[in-house]
Amino acid sequence: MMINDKNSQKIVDIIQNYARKHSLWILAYGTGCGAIEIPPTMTSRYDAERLGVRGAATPRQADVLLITGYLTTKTLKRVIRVYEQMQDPKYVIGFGSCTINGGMYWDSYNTIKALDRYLPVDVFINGCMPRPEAVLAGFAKLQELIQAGKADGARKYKENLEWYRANQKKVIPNWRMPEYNW
Amino acid sequence: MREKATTLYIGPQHPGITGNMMVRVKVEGDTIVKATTEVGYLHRSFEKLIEKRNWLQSFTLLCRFCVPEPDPVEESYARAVELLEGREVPERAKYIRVLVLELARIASYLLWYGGQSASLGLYTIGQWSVGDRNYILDLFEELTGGRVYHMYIWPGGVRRDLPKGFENKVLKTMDYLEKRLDDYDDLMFDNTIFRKRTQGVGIIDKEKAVEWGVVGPPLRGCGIRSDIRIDDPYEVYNKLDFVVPVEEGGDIWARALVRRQEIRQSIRIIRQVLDNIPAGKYYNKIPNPQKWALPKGDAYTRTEAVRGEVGMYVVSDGGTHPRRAHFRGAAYVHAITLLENLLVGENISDIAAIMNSLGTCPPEIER
Amino acid sequence: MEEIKSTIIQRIKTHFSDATEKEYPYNRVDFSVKKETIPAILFYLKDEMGFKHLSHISCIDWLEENEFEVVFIVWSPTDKIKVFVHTRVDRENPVMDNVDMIWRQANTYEREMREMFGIQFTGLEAPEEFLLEDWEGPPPMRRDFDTEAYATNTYWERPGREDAKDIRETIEKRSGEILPDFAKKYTR
Amino acid sequence: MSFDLKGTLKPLTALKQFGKKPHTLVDVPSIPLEASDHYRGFHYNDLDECIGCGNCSTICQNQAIDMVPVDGIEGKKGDSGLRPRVDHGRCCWCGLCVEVCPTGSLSLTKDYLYVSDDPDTFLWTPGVDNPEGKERISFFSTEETSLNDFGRIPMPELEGMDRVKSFAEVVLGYNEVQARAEASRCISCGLCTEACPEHMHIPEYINAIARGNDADAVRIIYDNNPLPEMCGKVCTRRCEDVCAIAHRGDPIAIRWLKRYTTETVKNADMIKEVVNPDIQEPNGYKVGIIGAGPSGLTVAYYLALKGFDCTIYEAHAKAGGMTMYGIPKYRFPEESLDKQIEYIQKIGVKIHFNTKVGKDISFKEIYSKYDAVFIGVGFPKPWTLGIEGEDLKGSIQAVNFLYEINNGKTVDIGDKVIVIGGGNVAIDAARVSARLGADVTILYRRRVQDMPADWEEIEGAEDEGIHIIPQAIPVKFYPDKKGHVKAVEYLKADMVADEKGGRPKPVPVEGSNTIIEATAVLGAIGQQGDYSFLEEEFSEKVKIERGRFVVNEKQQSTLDKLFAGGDAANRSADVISAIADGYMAVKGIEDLLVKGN
Amino acid sequence: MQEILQYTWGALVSFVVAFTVGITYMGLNRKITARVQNRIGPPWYQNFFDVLKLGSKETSIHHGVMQHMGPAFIMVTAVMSLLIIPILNDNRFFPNLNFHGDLVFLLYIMVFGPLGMALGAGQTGNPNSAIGVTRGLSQMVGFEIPWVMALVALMIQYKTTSIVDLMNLQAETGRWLMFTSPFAFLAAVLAMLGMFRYAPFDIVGAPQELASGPMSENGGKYLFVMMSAGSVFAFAKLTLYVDLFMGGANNLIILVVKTFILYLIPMLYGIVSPRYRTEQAIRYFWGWPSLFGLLAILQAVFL
Repeated sequence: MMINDKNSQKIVDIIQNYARKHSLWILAYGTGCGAIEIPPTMTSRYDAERLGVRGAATPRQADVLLITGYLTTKTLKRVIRVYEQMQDPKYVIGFGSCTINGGMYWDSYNTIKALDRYLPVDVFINGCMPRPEAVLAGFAKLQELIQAGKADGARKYKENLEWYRANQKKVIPNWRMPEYNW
Repeated sequence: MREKATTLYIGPQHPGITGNMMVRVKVEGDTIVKATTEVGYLHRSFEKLIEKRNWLQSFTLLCRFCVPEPDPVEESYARAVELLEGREVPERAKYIRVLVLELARIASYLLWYGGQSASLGLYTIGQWSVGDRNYILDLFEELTGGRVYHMYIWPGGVRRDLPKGFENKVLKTMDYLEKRLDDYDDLMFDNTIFRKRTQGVGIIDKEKAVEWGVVGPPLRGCGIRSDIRIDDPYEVYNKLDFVVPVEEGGDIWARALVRRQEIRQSIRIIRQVLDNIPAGKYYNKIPNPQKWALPKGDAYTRTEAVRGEVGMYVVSDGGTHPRRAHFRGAAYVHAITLLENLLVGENISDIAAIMNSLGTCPPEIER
Repeated sequence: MEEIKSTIIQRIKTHFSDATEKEYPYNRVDFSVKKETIPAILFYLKDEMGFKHLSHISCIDWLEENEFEVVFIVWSPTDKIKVFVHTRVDRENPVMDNVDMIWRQANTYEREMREMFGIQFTGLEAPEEFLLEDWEGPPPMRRDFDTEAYATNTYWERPGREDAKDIRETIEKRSGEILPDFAKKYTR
Repeated sequence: MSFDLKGTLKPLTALKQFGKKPHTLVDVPSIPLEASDHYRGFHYNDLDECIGCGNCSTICQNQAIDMVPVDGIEGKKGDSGLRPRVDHGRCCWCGLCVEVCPTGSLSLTKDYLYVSDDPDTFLWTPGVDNPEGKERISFFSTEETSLNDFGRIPMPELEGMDRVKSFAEVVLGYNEVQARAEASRCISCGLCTEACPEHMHIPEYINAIARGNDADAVRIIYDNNPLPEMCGKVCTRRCEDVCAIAHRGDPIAIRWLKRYTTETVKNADMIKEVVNPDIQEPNGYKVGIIGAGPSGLTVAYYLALKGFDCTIYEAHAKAGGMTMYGIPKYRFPEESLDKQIEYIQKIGVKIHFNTKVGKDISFKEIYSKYDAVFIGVGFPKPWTLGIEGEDLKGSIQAVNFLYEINNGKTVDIGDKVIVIGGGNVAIDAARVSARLGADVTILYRRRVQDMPADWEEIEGAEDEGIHIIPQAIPVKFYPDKKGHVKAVEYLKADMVADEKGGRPKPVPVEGSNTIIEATAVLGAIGQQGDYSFLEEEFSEKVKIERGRFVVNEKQQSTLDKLFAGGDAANRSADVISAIADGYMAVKGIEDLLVKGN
Repeated sequence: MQEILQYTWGALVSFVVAFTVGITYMGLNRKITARVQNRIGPPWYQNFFDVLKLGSKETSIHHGVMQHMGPAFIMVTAVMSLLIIPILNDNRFFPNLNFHGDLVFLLYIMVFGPLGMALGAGQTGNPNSAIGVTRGLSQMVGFEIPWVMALVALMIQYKTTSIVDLMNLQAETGRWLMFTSPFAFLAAVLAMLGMFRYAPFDIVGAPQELASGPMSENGGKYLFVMMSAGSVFAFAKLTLYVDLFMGGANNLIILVVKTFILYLIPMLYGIVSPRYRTEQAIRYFWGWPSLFGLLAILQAVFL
């Protein structure tokens, strides 16, 4: 078909990215305390739906995984499972200090410190909590990256699966999970 | 004929769950025969971390105990520390604390409005009430500098005085809210479907309620007038005039009605506080936090939060760091032993509604 | 209130010879008992004296004394009084009686104490794991468990903070101050 | 089959909201919402005001703040040269760092928006990365809200008019509660240690006091200061000048805390018991020390601990040097000095009293007898004014005056005393005179705030009814018939700013001559060294400049075996510098003898 | 030959129209809902982005053949219904496959989709899907009763089983069936609430209860197909209602206006309603709507 043509591919990419950019379905998974600023973001005052952001009930339908703050190892295990269930292209947004360098739980025995070690993160949002404005700015940044074709965390994950897996297994003591089935 | 039982996992990733926890239910048809709560997804071990923080540094952790309504935790800890040390709190600070607590109560109830109605599929209320909650958070932002995490109530008083013109802003917001509450009523409490979904669902036995550890609005929904603000008064609640609403029935509907009235009582309390707030000091300064040691002893303080009794057991070994700060939230009882009991015999459609009506808050359980 | 408090003390002391009390100026009465007495005294408080509401169960690790202290806090909705019941459990062999037949919700507290402190409750029926999953270390709330060391060893930390300097070190380097070893344990 | 008409229709009224204005903030996120006036957003640090004390870093429970060097900021005394850098992967914007910032340089701004795909870009140095933040400050600490304790616990003292009745010690000392409270004010930054010539472990011993661990405090202090009680009473405490708390409040009373600590050990035996020094086996080296002043005692004490055989030659009957004979007893009672000397002697230091080098024993003999020699003879000779009438009767050198008084003798000064000078000696002489019942006036060339004496001393003097006439330059003493001083004439002076940027100079005003009566005049404009005991063969080899021995950083003079310290070698002219010299000389002597370099 | 070409062309055009209008309606739904909820909401064309994005997603879920069949079934149902339902009064542009008895056929084919869905969802092994399907079928049993009653009433009253006949009848008399057979219309409209699965009848996918039910394992292209089919089907259903009760439409603009007015009913009711429980929903349909259906039949038989 004509998609084999390089230029056509480019055009298709632009159209696809444009659609993807304007339709970000976030998975309804409040992994941490950051989840408290998600309702305000999604409701009337800030109304993220303007940007095409909308909740999705299951990982299969979702495009964006919001890691709202710290992750305990127990949740991390579920998050990895959830992330692997999501369909490409998929994006991860790291929310607040905890995902960057441990935040205020830096010395807790049950929380990870740097999220990008275990999952590919496309956008980090600063704050503890990030305000809804910051969350929206995070979405805007993600949209920018998608349009530019730079939000390729999912590809990175596939390519470096071994490395990610090794890191994940290091903090999750008992790895009883099915292999990645994309 | 016994149907084959299926196991359903409600959570941790599930739109119907409040926060990050899991309820494993065994269902026969649509009826739940066994429910098990599984928690630990949010366990950060605050209490371990607090042992490494000094008395003041602990405060930053405390507000994360329960995110929707952090202030009662701060308040009970501050009060426990004051009890241990014998530190006086200025009268003005006590009034400001009540103001903050009641504002937090309203904010939390507004979130509950959204949660309870969304759990039944009525999203419009949530869009309104969570949106309106921002006006309260704006007040908090102005007062404390933070939208969600206030870290405002400190031992010895509050951190900053009321900003100029703050009283008027509060009153204006309260006027606005009162008008909005009527809109909520039209859509939610007058709604026949809402009523059908909530009446007779999730009934708590009045006889057993106290023994089971039911507290707060769920207990008052059983027809028992119990409120720590009255029973074990703290700050200046004994100087304020308000009513503790009680409803009979013990079902979701009764609990919703209790909350509906309480939010109005809170507005009433706030108006009284603003009328009666004395001038003067707002803060009895604590010593240099790095070297601030408390005398040996223990203290237990309780605060009435929207979910019910919030308790803080603080033990000092005479050092600069707490020996132990053990937090007790209402959800610790509500979401585990009570929920497991309540869910048996209910329809799976009602899990989310029942959880919301109990005010389940997983971070409070796991800490 | 003083009257009620003294009645409570009177009644408890006549029934439980090993109870020692401590009074507070506000609505609080403390009793310390042997751990064997715990179920009996709690039953008595709940059924005979109206302390229907179990407010809290807490545990403190007194590492120096090699003991755990378990505290039960009960509340009487009629008398508006809190009663604390303290007991001590040996840290080497922490075994206690289960009390979840008195209050069902005690089950949750006991599960947590079992997991976090390693206290065994005889006859406690509940899954082993409560908050933790696949935890292999010592019970984490024990004071001899160092959470910071564990976190540093287990979880990767973002680099870029190696040049972090304690200001004291900089000043010492510049001033030539040499801190004696014994003073280092008194660092700020 | 009932039908709830109201319940079906009432909810439909919600649809009226369709026509209302939406609550949505349309501009967000392209134009972020302005945060409130007290918002706790990103940090801003005023780099010039910041002193790099690191208190923000200490209070941060998240370890989010590092202290890092910043381009263009050099460290100096009272400024570590480091500035906070915030890890936004840790920070929770609680604002504790702002509340404890002693200078108030750190604040939080209204900015809160930062989004990036690179997690390594979340390290921010406030003030460097956001210089524009100054206009956006929203959360800051005032003296009212700050968590630092700015008020010093007042030191109990005798009442001004009670003091002059006797030579009782004016300062009463902290009791335990006061000391703990005062020690608790310390933020343990350690900036003081650099300012202290001896680099004492100030934060550590203050912390020990705050924790109620006085014995440890004594031990920490004795680690590098063998005369803490002396320092605790008369130290010039440069540490307090740079105290971080002093930027917005009273500095920590470091000197009084040291004094409190040393007072907890009542006598020499107790000191030995508490300090429990680790005395090493004798190593066979012998060291001779000239002068039992602070520097000499320090050298002797630490060398003795290291196993050296130390002998001190002291010209007077008691040890202590200027601290014994120059400082009046109401400031530094003899007992507390004796206690310390006794302890040093217990360690094994031998002191030959009343042995003046050059008279009773020659320097040459000492030099040949010992493996190393330390000179700590101080400045015994006063400077003279060089004006007419100075050699009159009743015109006394303040140093000599104090010596006599401290020796228990009496000096006839009459009832109207004029003291010339503005240093500690002048104030001491004035206050001693007041205690002898005289009406005292101090003449000083410059302004009161220029006086080199401690402000506490000046205040104390004023409390005791001593007049200070600043900007007064004496020009002539008038005699009475018996050749005794009768009056002093002085000129008023104007302060003229120094063009080179130095401190302003007093310039006499012509014709402003004033004459005041006096029964005695005490000159206290400084002292100088007296090295007449050095034989020619040594004085040729040893380099002495401006009356002081030239020494290297280990106090070694131009002669290998000869070390010098105290006033005879440094310009600071205070006890703590002398002790510091002694401490360094110990290292020098040890290096020379044991390590061989 | 010419006829076949024309039919194919017509089918294609009607699909495109149905798809566009259906998607736009859903976008408008979101917009209007947002405005009632005091917010601005997404632009009306938001759902085009969503569909396009879903179509562009890589799909790598394999739960078996039946999962592929599920969405296909729905799509086929939607297209079939669309082809049978006359879009405009005179079938000049949209020659449809209508025939005598198509009303009865429609009744069957509209059930066909959810059945296929059931098969597909069963294959995924997700218990939520299974429960969702059960619920869907139960609810269908609920609303099919008044719906069938309404149609039967029409058939009896006008003695025809052809949609075109009914449309022609209305065109001739100039009187819409919603006025001549009000009970049938009421029953049908109330059944339509269930058909559209908006609140209070969104029990199939109820996120808070079942995490989207049958759709929970379907993302990407599956959802793309389902969403497109849903919008086509929605348009088809609305057109059917317009054809049956509101006299059809002479041109597209009138059709769009009429269908949109009809669409407002489930939409607005959805905004202000919580969700029924399954048995409550069935009880609801077997209550008033069935009574209206019965009345409609009585009217048809006796008047």
